[in-house]
Amino acid sequence: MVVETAHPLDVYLRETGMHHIWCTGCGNGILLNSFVTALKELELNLDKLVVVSGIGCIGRIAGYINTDSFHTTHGRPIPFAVGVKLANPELKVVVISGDGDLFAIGGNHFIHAARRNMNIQVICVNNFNYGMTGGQQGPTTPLNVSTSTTPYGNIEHPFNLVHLAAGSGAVYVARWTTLHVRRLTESIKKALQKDGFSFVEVISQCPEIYGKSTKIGLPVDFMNWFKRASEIQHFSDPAKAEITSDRIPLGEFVDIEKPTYETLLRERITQVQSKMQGGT
Amino acid sequence: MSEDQPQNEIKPQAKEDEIRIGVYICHCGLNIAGSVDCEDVAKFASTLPHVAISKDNRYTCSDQGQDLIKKDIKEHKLNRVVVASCSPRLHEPTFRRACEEAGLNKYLFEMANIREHCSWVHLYEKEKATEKAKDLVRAAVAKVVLLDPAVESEVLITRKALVIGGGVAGIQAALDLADTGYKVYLVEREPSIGGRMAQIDKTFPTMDCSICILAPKMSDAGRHPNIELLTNSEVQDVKGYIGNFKVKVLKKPRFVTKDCSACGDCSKVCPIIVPNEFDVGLATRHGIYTPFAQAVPSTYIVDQNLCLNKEGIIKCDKCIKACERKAINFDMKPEQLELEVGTIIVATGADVYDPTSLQNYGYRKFSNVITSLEFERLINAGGPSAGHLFRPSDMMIPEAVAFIQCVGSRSDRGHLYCSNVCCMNTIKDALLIKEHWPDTKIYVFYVDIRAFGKGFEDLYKRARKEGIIFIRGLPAEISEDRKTHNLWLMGENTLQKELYKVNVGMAILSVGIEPRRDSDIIQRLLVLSRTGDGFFMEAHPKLRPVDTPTGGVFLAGCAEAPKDIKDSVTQASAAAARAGILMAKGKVTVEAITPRLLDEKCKACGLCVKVCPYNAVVLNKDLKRVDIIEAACAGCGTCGAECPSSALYMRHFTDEQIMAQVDALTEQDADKKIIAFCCNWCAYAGADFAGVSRMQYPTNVRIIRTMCSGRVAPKFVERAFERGAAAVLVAGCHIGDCHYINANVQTQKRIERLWKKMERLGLNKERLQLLWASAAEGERVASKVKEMQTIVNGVTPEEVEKSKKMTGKA
Amino acid sequence: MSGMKAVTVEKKSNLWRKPLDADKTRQLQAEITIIKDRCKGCGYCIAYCPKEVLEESEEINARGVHPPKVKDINKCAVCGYCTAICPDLAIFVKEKTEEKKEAENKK
Amino acid sequence: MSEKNRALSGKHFYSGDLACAEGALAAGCRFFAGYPITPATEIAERMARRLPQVGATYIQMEDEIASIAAVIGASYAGLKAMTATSGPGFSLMQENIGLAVMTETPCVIVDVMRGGPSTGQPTMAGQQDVMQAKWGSHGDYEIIALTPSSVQEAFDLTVEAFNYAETYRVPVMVMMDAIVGHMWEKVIIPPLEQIVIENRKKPAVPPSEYMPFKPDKDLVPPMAVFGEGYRFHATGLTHEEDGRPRTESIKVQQRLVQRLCDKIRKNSERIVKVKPMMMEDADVAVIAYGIESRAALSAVRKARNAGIKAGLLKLVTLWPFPEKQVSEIARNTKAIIMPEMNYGQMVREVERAAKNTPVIFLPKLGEEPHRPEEIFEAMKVGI
Repeated sequence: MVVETAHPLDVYLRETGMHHIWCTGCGNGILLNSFVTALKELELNLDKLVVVSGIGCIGRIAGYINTDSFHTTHGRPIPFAVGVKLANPELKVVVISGDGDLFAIGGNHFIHAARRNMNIQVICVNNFNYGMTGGQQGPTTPLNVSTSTTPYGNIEHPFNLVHLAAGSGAVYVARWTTLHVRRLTESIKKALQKDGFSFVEVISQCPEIYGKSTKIGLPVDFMNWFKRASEIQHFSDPAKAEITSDRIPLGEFVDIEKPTYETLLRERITQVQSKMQGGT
Repeated sequence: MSEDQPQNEIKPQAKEDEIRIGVYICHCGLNIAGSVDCEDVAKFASTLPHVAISKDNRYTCSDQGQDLIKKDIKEHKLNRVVVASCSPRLHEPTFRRACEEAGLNKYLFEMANIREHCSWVHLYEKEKATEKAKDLVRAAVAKVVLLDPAVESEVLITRKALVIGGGVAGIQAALDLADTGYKVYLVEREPSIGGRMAQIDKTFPTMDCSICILAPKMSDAGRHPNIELLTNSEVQDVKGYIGNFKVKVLKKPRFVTKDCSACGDCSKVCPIIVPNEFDVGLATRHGIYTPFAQAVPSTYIVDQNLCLNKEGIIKCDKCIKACERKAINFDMKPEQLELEVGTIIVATGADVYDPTSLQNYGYRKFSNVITSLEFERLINAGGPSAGHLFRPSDMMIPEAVAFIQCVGSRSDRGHLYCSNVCCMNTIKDALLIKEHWPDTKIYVFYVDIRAFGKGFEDLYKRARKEGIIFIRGLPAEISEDRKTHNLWLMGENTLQKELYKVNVGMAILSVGIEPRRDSDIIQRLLVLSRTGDGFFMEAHPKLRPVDTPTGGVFLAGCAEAPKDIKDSVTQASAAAARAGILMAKGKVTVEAITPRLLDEKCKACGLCVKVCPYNAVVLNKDLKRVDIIEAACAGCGTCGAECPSSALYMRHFTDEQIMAQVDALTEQDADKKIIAFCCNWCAYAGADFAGVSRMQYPTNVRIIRTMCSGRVAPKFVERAFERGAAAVLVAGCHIGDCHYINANVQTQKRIERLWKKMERLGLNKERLQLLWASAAEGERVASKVKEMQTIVNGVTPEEVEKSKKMTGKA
Repeated sequence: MSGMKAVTVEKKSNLWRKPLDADKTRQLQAEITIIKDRCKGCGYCIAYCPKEVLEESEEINARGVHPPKVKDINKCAVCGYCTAICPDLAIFVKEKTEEKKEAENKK
Repeated sequence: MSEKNRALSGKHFYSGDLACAEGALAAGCRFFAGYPITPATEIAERMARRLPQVGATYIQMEDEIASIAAVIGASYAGLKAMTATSGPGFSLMQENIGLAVMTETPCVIVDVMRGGPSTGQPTMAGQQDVMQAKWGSHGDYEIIALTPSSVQEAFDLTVEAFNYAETYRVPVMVMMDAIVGHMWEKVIIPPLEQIVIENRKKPAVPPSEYMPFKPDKDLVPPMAVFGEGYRFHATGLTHEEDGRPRTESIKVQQRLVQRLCDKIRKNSERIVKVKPMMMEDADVAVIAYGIESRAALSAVRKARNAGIKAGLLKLVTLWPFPEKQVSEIARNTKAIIMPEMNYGQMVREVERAAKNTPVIFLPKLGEEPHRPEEIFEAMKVGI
């Protein structure tokens, strides 16, 4: 058996991660690359990091990264992560999942975790459709796009995720495409260092499924679309950040400070306990 | 702008019931009285309509003379005054003041120039001169009747200045203004201020280190609370007028924020390596860099064209990672700044002549042929060779070097003018070599050595004493020894009258200075004019050397002409002073010779808008008329001349007034006369100069003064012919020298149209002459009149009759 | 300085001379590693290399695609974008260590 | 201080819900995630007040799905965690209960049973979720379900539930009918040191050798906790002992599912709890659980007074089902009476175990439990 050359980032991956299941040119791989690069550059203590994922192609990522990790049921990575974080505030808890998992079946959990300003990081890989089940319409599928479940064209208005996140109370919101991988890595680093609910949307390509149904074409054509349509404008109005075929607004949209659920909870607990001490 | 119109002004003048004119004929000692019978003229004047009193006295400009006028105004209730004496260019202000002191509006005064234009040029024809004097007085009286009182309007000046160009001139101008207390925007296209002077090693004649004396000034400019430094920025648009300019500046992103500590760590890791412009390509720099050690601002900059990070995609993040202060930001976007300033100083500097085209010198062909600018970097201790005079081919210090003067200057191969600094620069450079490597053999090949400035000659003498060999006669050709890469210079020593063939290790081409290749942009934005050489033109070569024809805009440094550091700095301070005066006043008064719109007549055809050199007339579509921006208007009157429906009332030079002058001058034996329209700045002044120089010419010419030849409407010329004038002369500044930028171009067009018309009507078009004469060209005026005399003689009564019906028949 | 090749200085229109320090400037020597059998052949590294260092190779890897190969290593600026954009962590670029350079120069 | 507060040792007058909450605290529960629902709300309310006092976390989630998910998360982060709900919420939890089973997550789910189906009778009692407790989620699995019949049991069995969960790495349900939940009685909370507490097995090997789903002889794998450096992966997918997903392997699926079931079945001896009363010489037996067992007991006494040899088998664990105990009783009695507050659920298990012994089923829907007379009448028939 030939020993494969090691990639400098291999140490951050489980063996499965080095040979992931994702298709040729899938943006998930770039996000994986970007995420572990961020871990490397931040020199985070991997023993204190938990990666939680949901269902879908990207759901596999938890299994690929060499940290404590949990692959939950469809739509539930966020409440699971909330449990982990509240149980052990020392841990950094990152949710990495897809647009369908986080915003269709899991939408309710997302907005409430953001509202509570749970101190977790959520990374959403948005590929505009359900890839693993064969390219069905999802909460981010653009109008009129035909998918296997919208054969006559999508008649649903898609979510503008950064707007949703900002509106729900996230303290850090950023959006990048996989082409902007270096900026993505920087945003992930920022999110990881941020206290409170941070959200990073990764506009990602699904060449095998979405690429074919939309006739965008080869992986590189996807990248060219990102390049053509991208508009970097930091702290612009998230409400105006809808994605269209010729405009993908990118950048940081929100970066604010706000006490986290965890902090307030600990405050209450100490108050309660000191009161009791006084009382007893 | 109609709101500027003073309310107390009646327009057009509602005539008082009784006009009472006082006429004063001055003897000017014998200057006038010598060849004009002044009493006779005075007597004649008294017969003219509305003349209340008419007097002659020895010196009307004397205090007694002025007191007399004031006394008369009060006692005789004069409401108009005419003085017949010297040129209005000399004493009009004097007499206007006198009138004002007596409570008469100064615009109700008129002069008849019976000295420069009469007595002095007709010394030996007293009778005819007297007749001419009478005519001129009659014309003056005719005009004065129609004059309107006027109040000069005022324009407020924004107390902020824009300096374009951050070379030593720009820096100096900015510092002077800032120290005076004015806010200054200093706009520089390059990443750092400093300009050419920062590149130079030593300065002549004092031989002190250029950057050492410049750097403190640069940082002063950088630190000055009143100076806003806008580097890496370009002026994109200028709107407005004196005191009220609105300037758009594009501030291009540096991609490095103010947090930069200029540590240079980013540069070290940058994979992009290119030749450094500052070192004229003799050294390298990185894609993220600072142009030179003393740069201001010291903040580094990313070379947008070469950096790997384009279209917002960060591909290379080496510098970002290397920067501890997180000062690198690829999200910076270009900024459009809108500045409001009252004055502008143009200090855009100059380019250096590129000798590549002079193939006989082999620049770019032979590596050891370098330019004087390359030499400056080589000899500079901070330069790529750390001050060692390495020759490019082998990095050896040459035993013999040659300087070749006037490369690109004083020659049809390049520029005709002298670049002013090269001689001294070469002498300085030669001495520098001697200083470090005394045994070096140094030749200087020259045409003339021009060591005119303070301390220059001494330096030149020193150079000769040091054994530098000066040979008159530029080499015809330079050839290279393939093996040694030494150079052979061949040419003729024009003093010894013998051929020379000199062998040197390195040849330095003393290249000239040329106008910025993109001067036209600034020229267009600020409506400036340029000389034939292409440098910006001053308002007056002697008396307003740093002003431009555009009010509120001034010149400094090599933008105006090649000059050395000292002159640049001097001129910069002068420009700053001129701008400072305006801003200190806080307002300017505009001579009441600007047009007023007769709305009812205006058809909003827009012809005037097209011809106005100052964009001071703008079409107002809503109100179906044009608006006149008084402050931008210089009063040339070409708009009035263009207006087909006489809707523009050119104050103090109205159609009626000029017509009245024409009529008056053609009242008697018109068929013998030449009616001349002369522009105030060149032709009229030229005629004055002819007078001062006592040039004699025929007496039958009658000169009418307009501010610009562009004011001369075809109908004035036609009126003259209708009145039976034998010939008409229209005279103005040379094309390109127009005091009103290019108004005289319109003159030319109008005259050509008239010529065509005359041809159509079968008139001898020679009877209408067009003359370009500068203030210094009295001779041209005189000889023109002589030349026209023969034409006048040739004009037959029939022709005169024919031309009397000139109008209408078109 | 043996074996030190002149750094590639990009031309600037009016500046024609070879800078005097061109040979002394610290030069980057890149070392690109391609883990062929990880490559799924998306072509990002080839298409988006700012210096066009890579091209598709002839050979077919375990996954049945043509992995990239180095076209001109001297062009490489070691910006590492190929490393960052690769979805399969199949390529990475490093700056050659001084030791490695020495070793090569000895040969 | 928080430790001292954990068990409010002494005599109290509590409702079942309160006792349940106190039991959880005494057992070392440090995390509660829930969502208000009648008749379980009082548990949440008690936890919201009590957990902060012991320095632990109460959070009200956006729904029951989130609640159970958070509980699983908290458990993986090392805390004893629980949620409490009623039928509708219990239904919502089923998918993640499956996840808890698959990922072998120690956790406690209290279902205070009301009348269903659907929204049904929020304020009325029922025993209609007892089958759902076992079969509610998809796939083959085993869980543990306990059912209290008194406020004291509400306390004791909740403690027990945590101990089972920790011991067997399995979700444990406390199936408490609304009557017990809302009923107020005396409860004695023993001194903390007298309360038996079980904790999950920690791995004995270093992280490099740790296999998160490799069982010991008792078929239960030691459990590492997030943040301890074991860096392991857990997934709802069929997985290897090292946690790696293996969705295509028959062998792995068989081995995994069998073990998940067997770790309960093979340990049922130790898990199952029943309370026989007056069974020694009984001809007729009443089998009941929860509040029904109390009606049954008075019925049995009534029968004895009437000379009928009756006895009661009270079920404490519903799941695993006390098969052995029931069939033994069946062998020694003529008839078995089975009252339930549903339309026939646990009775099916009883019948299965009773083999040929007749089982008289007494269903009850929509109101209070059986009156002793009703059961007494049935016994007469049974003889």
